[in-house]
Amino acid sequence: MIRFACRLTRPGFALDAAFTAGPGVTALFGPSGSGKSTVIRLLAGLERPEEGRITLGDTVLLDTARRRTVPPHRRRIGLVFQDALLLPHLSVKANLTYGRWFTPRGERRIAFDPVVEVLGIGHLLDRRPATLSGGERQRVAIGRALLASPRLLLMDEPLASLDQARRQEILPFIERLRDAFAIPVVYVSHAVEEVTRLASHVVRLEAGRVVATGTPSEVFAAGLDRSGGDRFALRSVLTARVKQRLPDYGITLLDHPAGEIVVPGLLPLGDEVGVAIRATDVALARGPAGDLSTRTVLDGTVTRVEADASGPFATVTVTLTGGDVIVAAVTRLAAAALDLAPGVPMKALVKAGAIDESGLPGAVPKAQPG
Amino acid sequence: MIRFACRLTRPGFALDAAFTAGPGVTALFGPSGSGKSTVIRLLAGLERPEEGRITLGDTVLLDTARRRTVPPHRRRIGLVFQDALLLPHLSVKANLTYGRWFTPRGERRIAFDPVVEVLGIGHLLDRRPATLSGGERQRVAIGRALLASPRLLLMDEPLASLDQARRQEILPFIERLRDAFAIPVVYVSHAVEEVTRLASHVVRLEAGRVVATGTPSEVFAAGLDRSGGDRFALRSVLTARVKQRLPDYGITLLDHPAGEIVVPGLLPLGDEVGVAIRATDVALARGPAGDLSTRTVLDGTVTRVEADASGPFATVTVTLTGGDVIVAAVTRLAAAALDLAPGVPMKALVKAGAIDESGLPGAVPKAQPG
Amino acid sequence: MYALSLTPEEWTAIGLSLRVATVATLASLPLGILAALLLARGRFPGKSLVDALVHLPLVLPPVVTGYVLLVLFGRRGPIGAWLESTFGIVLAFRWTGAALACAVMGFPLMVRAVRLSIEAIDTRLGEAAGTLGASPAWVFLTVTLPLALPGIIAGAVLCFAKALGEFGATITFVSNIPGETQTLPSAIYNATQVPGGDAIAFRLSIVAVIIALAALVASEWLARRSGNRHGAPA
Amino acid sequence: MYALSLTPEEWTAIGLSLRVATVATLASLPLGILAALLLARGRFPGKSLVDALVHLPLVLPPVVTGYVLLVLFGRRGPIGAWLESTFGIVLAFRWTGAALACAVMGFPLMVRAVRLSIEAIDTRLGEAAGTLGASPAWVFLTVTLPLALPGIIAGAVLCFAKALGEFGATITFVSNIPGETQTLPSAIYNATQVPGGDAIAFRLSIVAVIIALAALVASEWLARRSGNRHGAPA
Amino acid sequence: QETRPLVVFAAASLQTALTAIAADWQRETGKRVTFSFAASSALARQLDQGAPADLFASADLDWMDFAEQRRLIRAGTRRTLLGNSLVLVEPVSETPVALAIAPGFPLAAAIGASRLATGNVQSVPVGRYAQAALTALGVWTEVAPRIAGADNVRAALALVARGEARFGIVYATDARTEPRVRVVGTFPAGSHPPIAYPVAVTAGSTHPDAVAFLAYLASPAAVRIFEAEGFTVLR
Ligand SMILES: Nc1ncnc2c1ncn2[C@@H]1O[C@H](COP(=O)(O)OP(=O)(O)OP(=O)(O)O)[C@@H](O)[C@H]1O
Ligand SMILES: Nc1ncnc2c1ncn2[C@@H]1O[C@H](COP(=O)(O)OP(=O)(O)OP(=O)(O)O)[C@@H](O)[C@H]1O
Ligand code: MOO
Ligand SMILES: [Mg+2]
Ligand SMILES: [Mg+2]
Repeated sequence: MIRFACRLTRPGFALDAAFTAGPGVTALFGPSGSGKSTVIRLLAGLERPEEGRITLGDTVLLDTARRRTVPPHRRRIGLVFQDALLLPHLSVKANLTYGRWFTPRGERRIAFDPVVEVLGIGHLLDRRPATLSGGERQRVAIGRALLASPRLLLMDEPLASLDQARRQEILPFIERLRDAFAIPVVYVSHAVEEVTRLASHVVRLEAGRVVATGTPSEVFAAGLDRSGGDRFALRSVLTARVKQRLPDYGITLLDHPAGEIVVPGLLPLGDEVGVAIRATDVALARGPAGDLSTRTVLDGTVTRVEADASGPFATVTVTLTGGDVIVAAVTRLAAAALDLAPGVPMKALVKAGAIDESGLPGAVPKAQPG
Repeated sequence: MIRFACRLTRPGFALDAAFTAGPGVTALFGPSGSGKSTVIRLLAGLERPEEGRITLGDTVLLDTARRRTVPPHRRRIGLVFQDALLLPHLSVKANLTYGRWFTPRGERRIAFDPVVEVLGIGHLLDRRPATLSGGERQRVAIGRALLASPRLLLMDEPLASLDQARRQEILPFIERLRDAFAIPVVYVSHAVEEVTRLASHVVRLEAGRVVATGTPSEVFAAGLDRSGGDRFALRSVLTARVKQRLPDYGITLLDHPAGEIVVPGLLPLGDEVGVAIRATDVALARGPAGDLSTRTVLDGTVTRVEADASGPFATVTVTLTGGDVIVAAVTRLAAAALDLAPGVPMKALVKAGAIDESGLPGAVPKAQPG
Repeated sequence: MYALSLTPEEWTAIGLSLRVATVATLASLPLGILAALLLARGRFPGKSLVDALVHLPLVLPPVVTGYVLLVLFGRRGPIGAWLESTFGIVLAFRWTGAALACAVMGFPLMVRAVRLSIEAIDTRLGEAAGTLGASPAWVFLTVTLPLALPGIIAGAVLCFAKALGEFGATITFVSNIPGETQTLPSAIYNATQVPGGDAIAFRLSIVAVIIALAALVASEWLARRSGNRHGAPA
Repeated sequence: MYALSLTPEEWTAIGLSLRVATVATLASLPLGILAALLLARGRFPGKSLVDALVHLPLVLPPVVTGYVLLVLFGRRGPIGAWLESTFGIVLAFRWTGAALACAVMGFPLMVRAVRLSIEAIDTRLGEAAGTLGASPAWVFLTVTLPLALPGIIAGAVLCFAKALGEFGATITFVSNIPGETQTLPSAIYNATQVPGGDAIAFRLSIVAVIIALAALVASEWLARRSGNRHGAPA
Repeated sequence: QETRPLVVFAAASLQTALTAIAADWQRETGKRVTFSFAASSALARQLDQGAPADLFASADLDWMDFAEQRRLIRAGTRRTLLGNSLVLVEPVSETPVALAIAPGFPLAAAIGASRLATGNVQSVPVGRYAQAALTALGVWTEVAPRIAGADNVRAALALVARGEARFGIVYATDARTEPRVRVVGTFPAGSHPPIAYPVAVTAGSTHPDAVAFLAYLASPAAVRIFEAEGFTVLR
C-alpha cells in the first residue's frame, strides 16, 4: 500500500497531489507536463517536496513534518527512467547486474536468464550502452530495474519506444512480477491499452493535480468529457468467470450474467477475470444481432446517453444484466437512428479480436521470472 | 523522390537496404534494433555507409562509387531524433530558431507562431531544455526541425512520448506539412495507427533488410504471417468518394461501390479519400445484419481465409464489390461457425467510431502552418 | 592594513603583473582552444607529438623554457627578428615578452582544461546542429564553444593563476626591469634573495593570493551564470 | 646515440625523478580526487577559500612555495617535527620531500582536471545508481570515479609532467643533493650554471621530454581503453 | 670510521671549481664529497631548518652573516676563501667598443637603446656589486634605466652572449668561460665592496673530515684550480 501526498513548486509548475495505491499496478496517466515523472521521482526519493508524506506498506519513506526521509538507495524502489539512463561506462551485462550487488542475498527473487530472454537482450550483453538502439536501451533499463528485485517498481513510459510485438511480450512479464512476486508497480504511460491491461488502479494527473482516481473502468468509462475528449481512451472493465476453454480454437468462454464473453487465449478454469473493452470496440444492437462473426452479445439497458455536441460521437452507457456497466462510442447519427435513450433495452456486441489477451491475467507468458 | 540504397556493417549488425520513397509520408517500420534509426542517420548524412547511393529529387546526396557526399548541413534535411538532443545551453526559443539562421531567407516557409501553438510549447520558450518533461522536450525537437524549413523531414519516433490528445493534434499538422508544403517525410514509428494515418508508403525493416514495401494496406493487410503475428497491425485501406456531409451529426458519408461508409468529421465534397481500417475493427455478417449501431455495411465475397494454426484468430480477406479488399480478424471459432471459405458472399461491418478521423486528409487541423 | 602598505614600486609590479597575466590569458585563449579542439577531435599523424609539444613548458624546468624563448624570440632569435622586422613587435625586455613567457607556461594547463571539456561534449549535439544547417565552423561556434565554457573558464583561470606565479621563464627571457618586466613574482623572488626580505615577500604573496582569489570567485560566478547544463530533473 | 650517452649521476637523477614524479602523482591522487569532488559537488561555506588554497602553489612563485614547505615540513617545522616523532617520516632533504614538493606543485593541475570531469557527469546517472541500491559512497566508486576517468588521467599526466619539470620549490625545500634530492630538473639547472653546460642541459631536457612523451602516450592509450562514452551513434 | 660522504652546500657559481677539487681530494684520500649547488639564499635558509650539511660555501657575505647570526656555523671556522673581480663584457658579434672604465665614462651612451645585463641589483650579488661600482664611477643614474637584472650571473651572461644586451657586468670568472663575449674592461677593485666567497663548517656537522676538507680548499692543488677558473684566492 502506497500513500502519497506531496506539494512541490517550480517556476511555472506546481504539484499538489495525493493518492493511495494498493498492490498490483497503479497507472499514472495524464498529458505531457502534468507531473507524472515528478511524482515518480518523489516516490524514488530523487526529489524533495516542500511538504509531503510518502509511505510504502509500514515504512515511512518521507515525512516532512517529522523531518524524516529515507534516502533513495535504502528505499529499494526500482525505477525505469523515461530516458533509460544506462551507465555509459559499463557493459550491458554490468548494467543489468549492477543492482544485484546491493540487494541482500535472500531478496534476490528475480533470476537473470529469464529476464534477459523476455527482453530479448541476450545478444547485447557485451555491448556498451552507446551502441544500442533506442528500444534496446529501454529494454536494458527495464531489466536493470527488475534485477534489483525491488519492493516497488516505478516505470516511466517504459514501452514507449518498443514495437507492438515486443510490448506484447513484456507486458505479461510485468504482470507476472506483479502477481508472482507481489511487487507493486507504478506505471506511467500514454497508451490507454497498456494502462487498462495492466493497471488495477489509475491516477489521472492534470497540471500537477489529481483529477481522477479509480479503477481503469471508472476513470476511462467516465464519459468523453472526463476522458479528455478522446473516445479511444474510453474503457469499460467487465468481471466474468472462466467457464470453458476451447483449446482447439485457442479461446476461452467467460460466464457473465449478461451473456457469454469470448476472449482469445486459454485462461485457468474458474478464475475471475476483468476484461477491458474499448468503447470504440462496442457495437449496439436493438433487436437480434443477425448472423455475425461477433460472438459476444450482452444484454442490458441503456442508462445514459452523453452526446458530445460538437463532435460526431455519443457515449452510451449500458447497464448490463448483473450490474456491470459497459460504454459504447457510437455516432450521434446511429444513436438517433436506434432511438437510444435511458431505459431502452439494448444488446452490446464485442468482437473477440478487439480484446487484448495480454491484458488477461492468465495469459501464458513467453518466459517466467525466476 | 528519395532513392536509398546502402550497405553498412557493424559488429553483430549489418544493414543492407534499398528502397525508394515518393512524396508524402514514408513510414519506416520494424522491430527494435532492425536499423530504422541507422537508415535515418544515413539519410541525414550522419553515418557513412561502406557502399551506397542516396538521391533526393535531382540531388545526389551520396554516391560512394563516385566518392561524392553532401555534408549534413548542406542537405537541408530536418531530423527529429529519437532522444530529442536539444542544445542544452540554449533556451527553448533559441533551440527552435536555431535552424532559421541557416535557412536562406526565401525558403523560410514555416512560421514560428503556428508551430509553437500546435505543439503547445508557448509557455516554455524561456526555459532551458534540462527543465522540460520528456514530452515537452520531444515537442520542442519537432518544432526545431520544422522551423528550419527542410526539404525532407526525418522523424524518429517523434510522438512516442506524447499523450493521445497531443498526438491527435500534431498528426494533422504533420499532414499539413506534407500536403501544403509538399515536404516529404520519412517517419519511424511503432504505432501502426500513426503509420496508416500518415504514410502513403511503408518500408518494413527486419534485421537490417527491407522485408516489405508498399502502401500501408499492402504491407499491413498482408496477412498475419507477414505482419509479424500482430493482428492489431493489420489494416486495409478503402478508396471512396465524399458523397454527403451531415454537419448536424459531424459525420461524412462516403460512396464506395460496396456500400456507404460513415466516417467522423466533415470532409470536402467530391474528394477521393483513403480510409484505413484495422482488421480487428471489422465484423463479418453472413446474412442481413440486425438493427445495429454500426452503419457501414459493405458487400463482398470471401477470397481467402488464413487461419493462424496456433493462435485464436483467422485473417479473412473479403473482396468488396468494386475490387477493394478488406481484411477482418475473427476468431477461428467464428470462422467455423459462419462457414467462412473462399467464394462465400459476406458483409463487412465497420464501426464509424473505430475510424480515426485524423487519418483522413480533410480533417480540420487545430492550427495551420504559416 | 598597515602591514600591506605597499611601496610605489610594488604597486607598479602589481599593476604590471595584472596586465601581463590578463594579456597572457586572453591572447593564448584562441590558440589554446584551437589546440584543444585539435587534440580532442582531430585525427592526424603526429598527434602525440603536438600533444608533447603543448606539454613541453610543464616538463622543462622554467629556466630552460625561458632560455628557449630567449633563443627563439629574442631580437636576434629567428622568430623575434622576424616579428620585429615585419610587425615591429619587440618582445625582448618588454612586458609583452613577460606576457609571452606566462602564456607559454600556462598553455599546457589551458589546453588540457579546454580539451577535457570538449571531450565531454556529446558529439551528437553537433550532429543535431548540423542537420539544422550549421556548418562545422558554426557548430564549433554555437555548440562546442559554449558547451566547453566550463573548461575554457577553468583553463583561463589556471593560466591566469600560473601567470601570477610564473617567474623562472619570465626572468630568464626578459630579465627583471622594474616598471617593464618586473612582475609580482619577480619582486617576491627578489625579496627572498636578501636576508630579512621575508616580510616583504610575505606581503607581496598575500597580494598575489588576493588577486588570484578574486579571479577565482569571478570565474566561479561566470561559470554559474553560464548555466547549469546537467543534473536538472526531468 | 652518442649525444645522449649519460653519466652515472645523470642516470641517478633520471631514476630519482621518475620515482619522485610517480610517487608524487600516485600519492596526491586520492586527495586530489577528494578535493575535486568537494569543489565540484560540495556546498559549504568557505568553498572559495578551499579553492584558493588549492590554487596557491600555482599563484605563488615556486621559491615561496618551497620556502613555506621548508618552514612547515622541515625537521624543525611544526608538521615535519610531528611527522618524524609520530611516524618516523622524514621529508626534509629526502627524496620523499622532493615528492611532496612536486605533489604540492602539481596539485592544482590535478584537482582542476578531475573537477572538470566530475562536473561534466550527468548527476542523473548517480540517481539511477541510487535507485538500484548504491549508497552515495558506492555511487562515487562505481559511477563518478570511472566516469571521471578522463579527468583523472589528465590530472595525473599533468601532475607527472609538472613533477618532471618542477625545480624551484624542490630545490628550495630539499636542496639539490645528488642521489637523494637531485632530480632531473635540478640537474638541468646545475648544467645551466656551469660554462658549456648547455649541451648537458639540452641532453637532459631531451630525456625529460622523452619520459613525458611516454607518459602521454600511455595516458592516451589508457583513456582510449577506458572506453569512449560519447558520440556513438544510436 | 665515517663512511657517509661529506656534504657541502655551495653557491652554484662555485660548481666547476669545487667539483674538480673534490675529485682530487677523493683521489688523494679516498673520501667522497657530495655537493648541493643552489642559490646561497636557499642554502642558508635550509641550514636554518636543520639541513644535513657539513660545509657551507656562500657566494656573498650577507648570507654567511645570516648563518653566523643564527649560529648555523661552527664558531671560528668561517674564512673568506676567494675573491673575484667585476668586468664589463660585450658580445663578440658587436664591433668592439672603445670604452675605458673610469669615473664618468660614457657607458649610458654606449648602451643606447639596448640594455646592460647583470644580476638583479636588489637581490643578486653581482648586481649589487655592479650598482656599487657604477655609483662609485658616477654613472649609475644614467645607466640605471637600462639595467636588465637577471636572477643569476649565468643568465646575465647568456643575454650578452646572445647579443640581446649590448653590455653586461659579470664576474671575471664567468666572462672567461663564455667565448661569445669579450671583456671590455675590469672595474677597479676599489669601486665596489670586495667580492668574497666565505666558507665555514656548519654548527650541526659531526663529520670528522669537515675541517680537513675546509683546509684542503686552501691547499696548493685547490688554489691552482680556483685560479685557473679566474678566482683570486685570498690568504
Ligand atoms: N526545473 C524546472 N523548472 C521549471 N519547471 C520544471 C522544472 N522541472 C520540471 N518542470 C516542469 O514540471 C512539469 C512536470 O514535469 P514532469 O516531468 O513531471 O511531466 P510529465 O508528466 O512526466 O510529462 P511527460 O509526459 O512529458 O514526460 C513540466 O511542465 C515541466 O516543464
Ligand atoms: N556501434 C555499434 N556497434 C554494434 N552495433 C551497433 C552499433 N550501433 C548500433 N548498433 C546496432 O545496430 C542495430 C540497429 O540500430 P538502430 O538504432 O538503427 O535500430 P532501430 O531500428 O532504430 O531500433 P529502435 O526501434 O530500438 O530504436 C541495433 O541492433 C544496434 O544494436
Ligand atoms: O613551473 Mo615553476 O615550477 O613555476 O618554477
Ligand atoms: Mg515524464
Ligand atoms: Mg531507433
